[in-house]
Amino acid sequence: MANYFNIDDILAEEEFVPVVFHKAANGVIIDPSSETNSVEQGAKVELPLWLAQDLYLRQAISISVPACFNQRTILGDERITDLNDWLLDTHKPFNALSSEGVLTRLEIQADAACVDLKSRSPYFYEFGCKIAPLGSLKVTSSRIEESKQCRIHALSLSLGCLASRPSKSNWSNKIVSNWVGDKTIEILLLSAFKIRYKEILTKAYTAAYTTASKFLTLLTKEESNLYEAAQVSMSAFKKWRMGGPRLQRASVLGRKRRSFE
Amino acid sequence: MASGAGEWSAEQIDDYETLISTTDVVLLKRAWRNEKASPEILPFEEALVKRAKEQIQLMEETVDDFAESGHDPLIASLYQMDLEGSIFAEILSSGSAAEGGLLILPIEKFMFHIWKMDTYRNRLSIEEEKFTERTVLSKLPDNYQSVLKQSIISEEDDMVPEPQLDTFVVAKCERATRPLYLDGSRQSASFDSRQFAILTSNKTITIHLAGMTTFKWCLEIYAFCATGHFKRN
Amino acid sequence: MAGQSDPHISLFSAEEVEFMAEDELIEIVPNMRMDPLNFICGDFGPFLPQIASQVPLWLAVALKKRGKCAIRPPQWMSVENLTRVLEGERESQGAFQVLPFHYVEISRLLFDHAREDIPDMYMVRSLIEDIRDVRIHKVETSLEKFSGTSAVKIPNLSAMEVNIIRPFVGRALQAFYKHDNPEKIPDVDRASSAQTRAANNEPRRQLRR
Amino acid sequence: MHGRKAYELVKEFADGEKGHLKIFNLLRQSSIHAECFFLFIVVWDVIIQNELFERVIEECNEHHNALQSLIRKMQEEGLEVQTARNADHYGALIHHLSLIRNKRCLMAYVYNRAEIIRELAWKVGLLHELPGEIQEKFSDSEEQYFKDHSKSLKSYMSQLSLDVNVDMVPPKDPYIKVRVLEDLGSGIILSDKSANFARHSMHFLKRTDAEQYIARGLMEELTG
Repeated sequence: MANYFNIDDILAEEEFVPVVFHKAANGVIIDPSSETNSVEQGAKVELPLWLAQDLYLRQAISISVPACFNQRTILGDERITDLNDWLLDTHKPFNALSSEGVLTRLEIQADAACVDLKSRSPYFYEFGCKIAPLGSLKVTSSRIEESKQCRIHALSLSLGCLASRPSKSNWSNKIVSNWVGDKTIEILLLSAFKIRYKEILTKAYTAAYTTASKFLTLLTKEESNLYEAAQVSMSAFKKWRMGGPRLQRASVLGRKRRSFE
Repeated sequence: MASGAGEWSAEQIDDYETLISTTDVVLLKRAWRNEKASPEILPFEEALVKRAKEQIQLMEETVDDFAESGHDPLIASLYQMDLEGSIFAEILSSGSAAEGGLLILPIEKFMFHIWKMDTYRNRLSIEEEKFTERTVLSKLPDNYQSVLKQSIISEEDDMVPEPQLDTFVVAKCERATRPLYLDGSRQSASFDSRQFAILTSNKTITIHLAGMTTFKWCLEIYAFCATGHFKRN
Repeated sequence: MAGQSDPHISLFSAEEVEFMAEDELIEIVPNMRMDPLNFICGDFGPFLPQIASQVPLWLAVALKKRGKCAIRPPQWMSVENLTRVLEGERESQGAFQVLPFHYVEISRLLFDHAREDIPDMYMVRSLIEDIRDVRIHKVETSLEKFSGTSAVKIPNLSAMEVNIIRPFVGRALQAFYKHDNPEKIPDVDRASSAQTRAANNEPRRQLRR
Repeated sequence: MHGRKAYELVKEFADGEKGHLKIFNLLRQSSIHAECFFLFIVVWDVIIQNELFERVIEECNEHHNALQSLIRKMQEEGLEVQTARNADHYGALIHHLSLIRNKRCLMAYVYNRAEIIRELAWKVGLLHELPGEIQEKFSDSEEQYFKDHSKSLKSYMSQLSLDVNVDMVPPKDPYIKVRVLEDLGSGIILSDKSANFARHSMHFLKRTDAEQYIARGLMEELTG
């Protein structure tokens, strides 16, 4: 895992996803509505992505689109109730949608720059990127057959049973999950980013901090990183232009001195 | 318009670059810039650093002589400045700048990765291993104590962070290239020495190693669409 | 994006950019006699009174500070040339005028240390500041056109300008790269990028599959 | 919910950093020395969550126990543990995944703190003792790590035969003007001069000599 130690990656995987259990599970307390230490088949629960992801790949649950990817408000247009319907409105097969068909309409939604994505999810893009591919996976119903075919990497008796997870390539065409549509989230992420990117750029280089600060509270983690990247290099340049001492006290040592002076 | 200020022709700049790149200090600074701008650890320019170190030592002796012999203080201080500039360049390029360890950080950051490749197993990584061992791993259940695998059923070393090479860098070609096929594109592009590009770094590294580019500043920015498939984690 | 948690890592500080600029050669007119200097970074001199000589900027500034020379401002730093450059910058939205790669740093060092050697110093300084502001604003405008799916070309950027935008551009491209989905998202910026290319007189390169 | 404590631990770390990013960013550019300020704050504020940390470790063992007892139950029922996919299997799976998640959070927490410690060692450990206030934020093994790391850095530096006292900012004129901020008296002998460094006195010193006093806040550089 390339990002094993990455704090943001870890936090992004703590975002919750609505799931339905297709299998019962014993000895776990993850269903608040259950009175026993177990989850029933058919139970509807919210799970953190790190758990949902793996259970989904093992076909123990199905996943629905998390609320934060509700398209309507993200694109700043209350009239759009469902991006999927809206896209289909163009009466064209999905793959044949022309650029004008989808994107011009998306780009009109300039208000998207003012949507508070952060409160939806501070890791909106990262979360979206992680969850989007799950939607396009095709899951077969003949799961039992398949897991027999899978190699079992039983390195110890106590853990070996957990190792078998069907590889994606084995899955055939039948969709089990109630996923909204293959590329909806991807389109949404890119559209939102395109619109908001320009706003970030303008605010970072030109706006005074006071006008920008309100805007900043609407930004997701990645967006504010982007803002800071621009801001930091610009203010560094301005500072250099002003001149001043090049050598300074190492502040790690400085704080204390100041406190008793 | 551009021709109005045209005393800086491409050829002149190139000639000038060649002229100025003859000294080791310039080469050192270039090595430093490249190292810092590249997401990957570039080959250590050992011969260059060694040569520069020798020159610096000689110069240090000269400067000391000046001080002792009561030489013209003006000349002494000028040599001192040359020396300090060179030392700074040397420190930067030998990857050990005090500067936030910025240059040493990539090495440490991707230590596990490197270690896995069995290239630079050094003391620092042993320390780090001991540290995580002491604080976390030894306290976990048996099957979960590996520093490389999340648990013993992991098929591969799934805890090893890898440097993210799939990122963008600003690059400049040192001389014109033959047409290059970028990112599996069927169409090719060639670069001349005045063109600069932002490329995904794995491609840039390839070009770099082929001796055609140096990571450098850019006068012109090309942003090439990164084609190829986006790798999801 | 993940894995790029430190946006600063590829950033050079302004002081470092200045350090690089100090290697640029500049002409001085010494007022004293001095033997050649055989530096690690090259050989300079001999220095004779009133005889112009090329030295690196750092050496020029050091000699100037000690009252040993006058610095000859480079040709491009004339009011005439800078006025023309400024006009050019204002006229063409897409293109950048040709200026020395380190013009920002060189001019600052000279303003700090050799003001009396620059004819019309105040005029020159305000021209350069205007040019710099116009250019930086133009960089921003061209970045706005970015969509990650087309080639954006900003010719003749200077070292300091590149350094200012580098962290942002790198991250933004990374994000576009990540979210871009070539099969499903057609290139809506095709029109605008074609314009950019035309403006730069550059044959179109289709780099995408 | 499973893994929640581990999440809190990582969040602690992230917030400590994030809360001060502004200050860090502003200062970072002013000089490289100023980065210490950032490090200082992070270490200062992120008091090691010993209790939370231990709690997550405990949880790991609880998950492991639960996992083992579910597997034992399957074995007692005569099921083929490798292939059976009953409710006990999925329960065990969830415990396994939770354990792995906890491990990742713990490792990331420690790893990222180690990075700060390494930077501290690099910035400060080579030249000075760490202030006690910072040191007491370390756990025992972090303190050990800091010491080990400073030591190997020093030996690394000496292998490269580099003087770690040289400046971190690109050099300018070898001489700079300074003002003394605290009475240093005449006990200090610099490489080319000795003088009475009384408080508020001004001197023209070699930059390399002055640097360490500036870094320690005993002198300040004067410009213009």
